[in-house]
Amino acid sequence: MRETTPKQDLFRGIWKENPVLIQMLGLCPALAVTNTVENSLAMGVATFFVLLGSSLSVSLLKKFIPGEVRISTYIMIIATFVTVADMSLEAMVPVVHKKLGAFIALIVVNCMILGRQEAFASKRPVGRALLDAVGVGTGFMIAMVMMGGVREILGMGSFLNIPLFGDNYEPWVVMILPAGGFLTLGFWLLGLNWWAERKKQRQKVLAARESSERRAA
Amino acid sequence: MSDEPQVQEPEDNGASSAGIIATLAVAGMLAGLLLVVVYEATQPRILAYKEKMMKEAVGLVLQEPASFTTLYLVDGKLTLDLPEDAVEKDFEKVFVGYDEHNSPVGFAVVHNRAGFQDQVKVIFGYDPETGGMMGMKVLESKETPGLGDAIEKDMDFVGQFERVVAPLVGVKKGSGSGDPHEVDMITGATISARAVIRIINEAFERWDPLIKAYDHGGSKDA
Amino acid sequence: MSKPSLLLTASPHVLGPDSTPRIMWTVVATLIPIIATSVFFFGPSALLILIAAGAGAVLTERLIGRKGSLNDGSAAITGILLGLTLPPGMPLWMAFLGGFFGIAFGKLIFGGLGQNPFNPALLGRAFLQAAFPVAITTWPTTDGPWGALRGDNFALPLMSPKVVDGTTGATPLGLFKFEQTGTGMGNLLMGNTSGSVGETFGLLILICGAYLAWKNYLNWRIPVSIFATVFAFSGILWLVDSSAYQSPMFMLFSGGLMLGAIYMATDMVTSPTTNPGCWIFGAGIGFLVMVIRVWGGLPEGMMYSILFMNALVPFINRSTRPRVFGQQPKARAAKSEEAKS
Amino acid sequence: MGDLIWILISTVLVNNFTLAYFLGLCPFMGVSARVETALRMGMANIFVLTITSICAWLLNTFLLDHAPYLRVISFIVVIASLVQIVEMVIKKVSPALFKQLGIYLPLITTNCAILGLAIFQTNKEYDFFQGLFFAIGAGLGLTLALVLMASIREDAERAQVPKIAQGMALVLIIAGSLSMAFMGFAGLGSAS
Amino acid sequence: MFGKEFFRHGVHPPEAKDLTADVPIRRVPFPDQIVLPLRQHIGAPSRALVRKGDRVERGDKIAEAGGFVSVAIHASASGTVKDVEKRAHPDGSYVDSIVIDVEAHSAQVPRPRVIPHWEGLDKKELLRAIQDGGLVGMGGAAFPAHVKLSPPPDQKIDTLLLNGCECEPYLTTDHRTMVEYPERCHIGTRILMKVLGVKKAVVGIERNKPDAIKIMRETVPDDLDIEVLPLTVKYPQGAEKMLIKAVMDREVPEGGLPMNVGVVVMNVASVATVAEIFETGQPLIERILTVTGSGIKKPRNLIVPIGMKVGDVIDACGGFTDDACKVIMGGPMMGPAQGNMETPILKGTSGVVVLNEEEAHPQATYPCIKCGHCLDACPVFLDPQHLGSLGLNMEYMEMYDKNHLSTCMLCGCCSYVCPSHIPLSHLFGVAKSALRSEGVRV
Repeated sequence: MRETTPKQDLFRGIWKENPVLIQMLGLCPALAVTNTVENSLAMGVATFFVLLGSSLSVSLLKKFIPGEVRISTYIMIIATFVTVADMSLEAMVPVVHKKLGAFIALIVVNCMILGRQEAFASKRPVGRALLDAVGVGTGFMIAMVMMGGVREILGMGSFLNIPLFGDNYEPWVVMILPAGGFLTLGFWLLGLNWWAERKKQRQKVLAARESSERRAA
Repeated sequence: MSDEPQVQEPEDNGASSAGIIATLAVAGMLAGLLLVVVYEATQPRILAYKEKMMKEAVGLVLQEPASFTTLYLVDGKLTLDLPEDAVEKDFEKVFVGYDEHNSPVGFAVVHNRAGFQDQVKVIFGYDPETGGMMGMKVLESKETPGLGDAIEKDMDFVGQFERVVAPLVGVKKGSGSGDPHEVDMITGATISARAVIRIINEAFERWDPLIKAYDHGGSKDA
Repeated sequence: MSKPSLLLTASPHVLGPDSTPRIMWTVVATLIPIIATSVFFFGPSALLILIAAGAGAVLTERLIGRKGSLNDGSAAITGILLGLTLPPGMPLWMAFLGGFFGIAFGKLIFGGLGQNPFNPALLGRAFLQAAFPVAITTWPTTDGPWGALRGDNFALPLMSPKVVDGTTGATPLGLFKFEQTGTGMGNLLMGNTSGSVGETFGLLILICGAYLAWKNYLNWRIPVSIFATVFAFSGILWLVDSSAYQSPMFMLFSGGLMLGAIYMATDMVTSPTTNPGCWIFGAGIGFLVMVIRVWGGLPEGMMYSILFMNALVPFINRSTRPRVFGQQPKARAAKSEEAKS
Repeated sequence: MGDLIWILISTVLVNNFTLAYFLGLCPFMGVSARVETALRMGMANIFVLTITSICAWLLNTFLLDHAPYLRVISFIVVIASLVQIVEMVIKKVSPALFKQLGIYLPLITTNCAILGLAIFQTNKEYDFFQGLFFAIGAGLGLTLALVLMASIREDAERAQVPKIAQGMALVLIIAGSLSMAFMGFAGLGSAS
Repeated sequence: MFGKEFFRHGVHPPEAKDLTADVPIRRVPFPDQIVLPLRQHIGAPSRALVRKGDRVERGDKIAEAGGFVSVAIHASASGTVKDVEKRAHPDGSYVDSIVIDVEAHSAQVPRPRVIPHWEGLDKKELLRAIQDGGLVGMGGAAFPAHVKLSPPPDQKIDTLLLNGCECEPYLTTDHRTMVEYPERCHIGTRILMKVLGVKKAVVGIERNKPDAIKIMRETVPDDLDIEVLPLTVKYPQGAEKMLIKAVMDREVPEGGLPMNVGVVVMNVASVATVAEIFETGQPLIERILTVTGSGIKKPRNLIVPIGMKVGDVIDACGGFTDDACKVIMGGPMMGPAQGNMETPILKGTSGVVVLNEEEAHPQATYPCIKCGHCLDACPVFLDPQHLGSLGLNMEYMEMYDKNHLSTCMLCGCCSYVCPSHIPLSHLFGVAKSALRSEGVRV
C-alpha cells in the first residue's frame, strides 16, 4: 500500500476517491433513500456514525482480531453500530426513521464500510483510521446530498422542504420514484465524465501549445 | 467495479481455534452488552411513540372519543382480556371507543391489502349500529407520490369517510346519485382510491358480525 | 485503349433499391394522413403537440447527435411518434422535454441510430408518464369548437397546466376499466373518441401499416402476432363472461394498440431481427398488454408492453437465430458420429 | 394460494428487488456484462434467497421475539455461515453444480438483497410459505433484471457509445429505463 | 427425392442478361501478350515447366500440377516466354505468372496429338487426362475438376448435377454454351457419368433461359437418363449447395462437400470442356466469356484464350463507353472490381462486366438499423447483422467460433439488401482472409 499523509487520508475520500461517485460503492442507499435532501442527510449521518464507530473499533481491536475470522468480526462490529444507529434514530426522529425504513439496517452490507475496515482501519493507527473514516463519510454525505438535491428539486420543486418555484410548480414525479434514482446518478456520472473529458482535452491543448512554443523558441 | 472486499489470505496462521473462539465470544459479548444498553435506553421512547401514533389514529377515526380500549379476537370471539400466557401480538385486534358516559361510540379496525404499488394499510372507524363511517386514515402506503398518495393527502377524499355508510361503492367524482354508500373517486388515482374502498369493505364484511356479536355489557360498564 | 478512372469497391456491385433514409421518410409520409385526421379531431392543439415533440427530438439530435444524422429521418420519426402518443391538451414544454429525453437518453447515449435498445419515442413517453402522471392522463374530448385549444398547451415551462373544466373525458379503455362504460364500435373505428393525438383512428393506422408491410418497411409478423394474441386472449375472456370483459374488437381498436402495433413495435432497431423472434416479440406484447389491461392498475399497457419486450429483444435474437444451412441438429450429429466410429 | 401467487408476481414485476428497491445492485452492476454469467448469478441468488428466507423465519419465530435488538446481527451472521456450509455441501455432493454456482455464492453473502429480504420479510410479517414465495419472487426478479441488463449490455458493447457515457453511466441509464418499463406492472393484481 | 425447384431466402437482383442473351459466341483475334498466373484454381499453385526465352506452341503444357488439388496449365497461344514473374491477379494481389509474347501472324494451330478414344480408357486414366487437361470448375470457384470427380470409396455418388443456372446478373456464358453447344454438354456428361459410375444426371437451368432449356431437352441422347429441370430464378441458385437443395432437396452438411450427400456438381461450361479435351485433345486453353454492361460499347459473348488481358478483351468489344466507371471480373454480385487493365482472364472467369457511372455510383452508408432484411436474404441462414457488427469490431475469432463464418460463401445477398449499404460480405471476406493469415481454415 502506498504511504499517505494524514491530509491525504482525510481529503482523498471526499472527492477524488468519492465512495459513491467514483468508486461506485454503497449504491443501494445512494439510490434508495435519496428522494429528499432530508432523508439523504439522515442516511448520511447514520452511515457516517457507523463508519466512524466501526473504524475506531476495528483500529483499536486490530491486534486481537484473528485473521481467519476478521471479515466476520468486522461485520459483527458494523452490525452492532448499525443496530445502535437504527434504534437511536427510531427513538429520536421517528418520522425520518419510518421513511428510511429497512435501509438503515442495510448499512451493514454497505460495501463501502466493510471495504474501509479491510483496506484501511485494520492496518492503520487509530488517528489515521478516524481521519479516513471522516473523509469517506463526508464524501458519502456529499454524494447523498448531490443525489437528494437533484431529486428533491426536480421531483418536488423544493430543497430541504423549502419550495423553490412557487405553488404552481409541476413536480417531476419520476425523480422521486426508483427510476429517478438510477437516472439521477446516471446524470451525475455523465456530467462528471464530461467535465473530466473537457479537462483532459484542455490539458492536451495546453500541452500541445506549450510544446509548439518550445519548438518555436 | 469490484464491491467485494479483497479477501486476502490471513497473514497470521498461528492463531489457535480456541483463541479465535475466545476472541469472537468476547467481541460478541461486548456487542451484546452495548446493544442491550442502547435497547433498554431507546425502547421506552420507541414504544411510547408507537402507542401515541396509534392512539392518535384511533382518536382521529373515531372522532375523538373520551377513551378507547383494545379488543382481541380469541377463538372467534372478541374479548377484552387475553388468555393467560398469551403474547399480545399473536392476536388480531380492533379498538372500541367510548364517550364520557362510557357508552361505546364506534369501532376502529385496521386492515391492509394490495394497492397500486404495494400493501396499503388503513385504519377506519365506524358505528356498528348504523354502519356509518366515522373516519379513515391511511397508516402505510407506497402509492405513487403526486398521484396515488392522494388517498392520504386529498382532504376531499379523506373527508368523505366521515359521512358515508358501509358497504361502500366507488363512483366517479361528481357523478354520484346521492346514495349514502357512494364515495367519490380521485381523478387519476382510481386504483389507489378503489383499494381503500376495497380494504374497508373487506374489513367490514369480516369484522362487522364479530363486532355486532360483542357484548358490551360485561366489559367496561361493569 | 482509353482507360477511364475506375472505381474500386467491394462486391456486390449492384445494390437493392432500399435505403435507410428512404425507409424512414416513407414512414414519415405514411404518418401524414394520421396527423391530418388528428388535427381534424382535436384541432390546433394536436398540431402544437406534434410540433413541440418533434422540435424536442430534432433539436436534440441536431445539437448532440452526429453531424448530418438528421438526414436519415429517424429523429423526425421519433418526434412525431412521441407527439402522436400524447394527449392533445398537454403543456407544450412537457412534449418538448419528452422529445429531448427520448432522443438524448433513449438513443444518442447508446451511440445514435440503430444502437438503442428501447424505442426512443416510447422511452420519452414513459419518462413523461412517470414524471407527469396527471397531465399525461388528462384526455380532452373530441367535441367542442374545432379551433379551441384542448387544454393548457401554453403553460409556462416547469409550471402546472391549469385545469380547464368540462373539456376532459376519459379514453374508451379508461371508461371501461374505471366506470364500466362501453364505447360504440363506430366511434372507435373512426377515431371519434378521447385519447392521444394520433392513436384514435385505428382503421387509418391499419391501412398505413398495410402499405408499409407491402413495401417491406415493417415486419408484418409483429403486428399480426400482436393482433392475434390480443384477439385470442380477449376472445376467450369475452366468451367466458361477456359482461365483465370487452369484446376482442374493442380491445384491438381501443387505446394505443393500433398505433403501437403498427408504428412502435415494428421499429426496426428495437424489434428482433429474426422472423421467429418477431412472432415471439409480438405475442409477448399482445400477452402483456392484455395482462396489464385486464389485471393491471393502468387502463392501457401498450407502451409498457413494448418497452418490456424491447428489453428482451437482444435475448430473443440470441435464442432464435436460425439453424445454419447444413448445420446438423445436435442429436443427429451425435448419432452420425456414433455410426462413423 | 392466490395470496401467494400475488406475492410472487408482485415481487418479480411490481416491486422488483433491483429495479424498485435497489437491492442486489452489486451483481446487477458488476456481473451483468455477459448473459451466461448473469443467468448463473441469478440462479445462485434464487438459491441463497430461499435459504435466507427459511433462516429468517426460523430466527424470527424462535429467537428474535425475545431479543429484537439482535436482529441485524443474527441475520447476517447466521445467513453468512449457512451459505458457507451449503457451499461446502454442494462442493462435496455435486462438483458440477458447484462449478456452475460456486464462485458466486461467497459474492452473494454480503449482498444487500440477502439482508434486505430477511428484513422486509420480517417487517411484512410474512409466514413461512409467504416468505418462501417472497424469496423465490425476489430471486426471479433479480434474475430477470440481471439477464435483461446483461443482454442489453452485450449489444451495447459493440455500439459506438459516446465516451462520456461509457461504463457505469450507461448502465445506470439503462437501469433507469428498465425501471420505467417495469412501472407498467404497477397495480397488477389489485384491480380485479 | 426431388426438391421444390428453389431454395429458401436469396435475392432477386435485376437480371440484365438481355444485353448478350441472344448474341452468338465469336472468337477474338489473338492479343500481343498472354499472362498465365500459376494460381488460377483453388489448391496448390502449379509449378512452371518453362523458363524465360522458351518457345511454346499453343496447347503445350507449361506448368504441372503442384499437388493432388492442383492442375496443369497450358499455353493458350504460341510464342516466347517473356518471363515468369509477379503479375497482377484479378483478386488484387501479385502472383507468379508465365508471360508469353504471342508470335505475330502465327496460325495458332495446336500441336498435333494422338488422342486415344475415351471409351477405351478406365476411370483412373480418364481422371489423369482431366487433370492434365487443366480442367477446373469454370463457374467461378475454379475448383480442380478431377478432385470433385474422385470421391473416396466410401462415398456413394448417385447423381451428377449439371449447373446451368448462371444466377449472376449480366452473365450469359453458360446460357450461350448450352444454346450453341448442347451436344458437347451431353458428351461431356456421358464421360463424367462413366467416371463417376452414376446412372443419373440432372441439368438445372433457371427459367429465364427458356431457349437453353428447350435445346438441352431436345438433344438429350436416348440412352442416357439425363433430366433437364427448370428452376426458379433466384440468386444464388447457382451456388452448389443451393442447387443441390433446390434440385435434390438434400442439405450439404456444414463444412462438407456435395459428395457427402451423393452428388457431384459440374458447371455446364466445364462439362463442355471435358468433351473438348477428349474429342479434340485440346486442354483448357480458351473459354467462353461474356463481356457486357452499360459501360461497354458492344456487349458480346466471346471465345478468348485464357490469359488474355482484360483491357484487350474490352477493346475487342469496342472499348469503354464515355461514362464507364467500374470493371468487374466475373459477375457483379461476387466478382472483384478491377483497377488494372493488365489483369488476365483466368480459367474461372465467367465474364467481364463494365458499369457506367450511374450504376456504379457509390451509396452512402448508414448505421445498421437492425431491419433483419439480411437474415431474410442469407441463403445459408447466417445472421449477417450480428456477424457484421462483430466484423466491424474485428472480433474475427468470435465470428468463426460461434457464428459459422466458414459457412458464408460471400454471395453478397446481405450487402445487396442492406438499406444502410453496409458492405457486409466485404467485411466477411476481410475476416476470412485475416483468419486465414493466422492459419485458421475458413
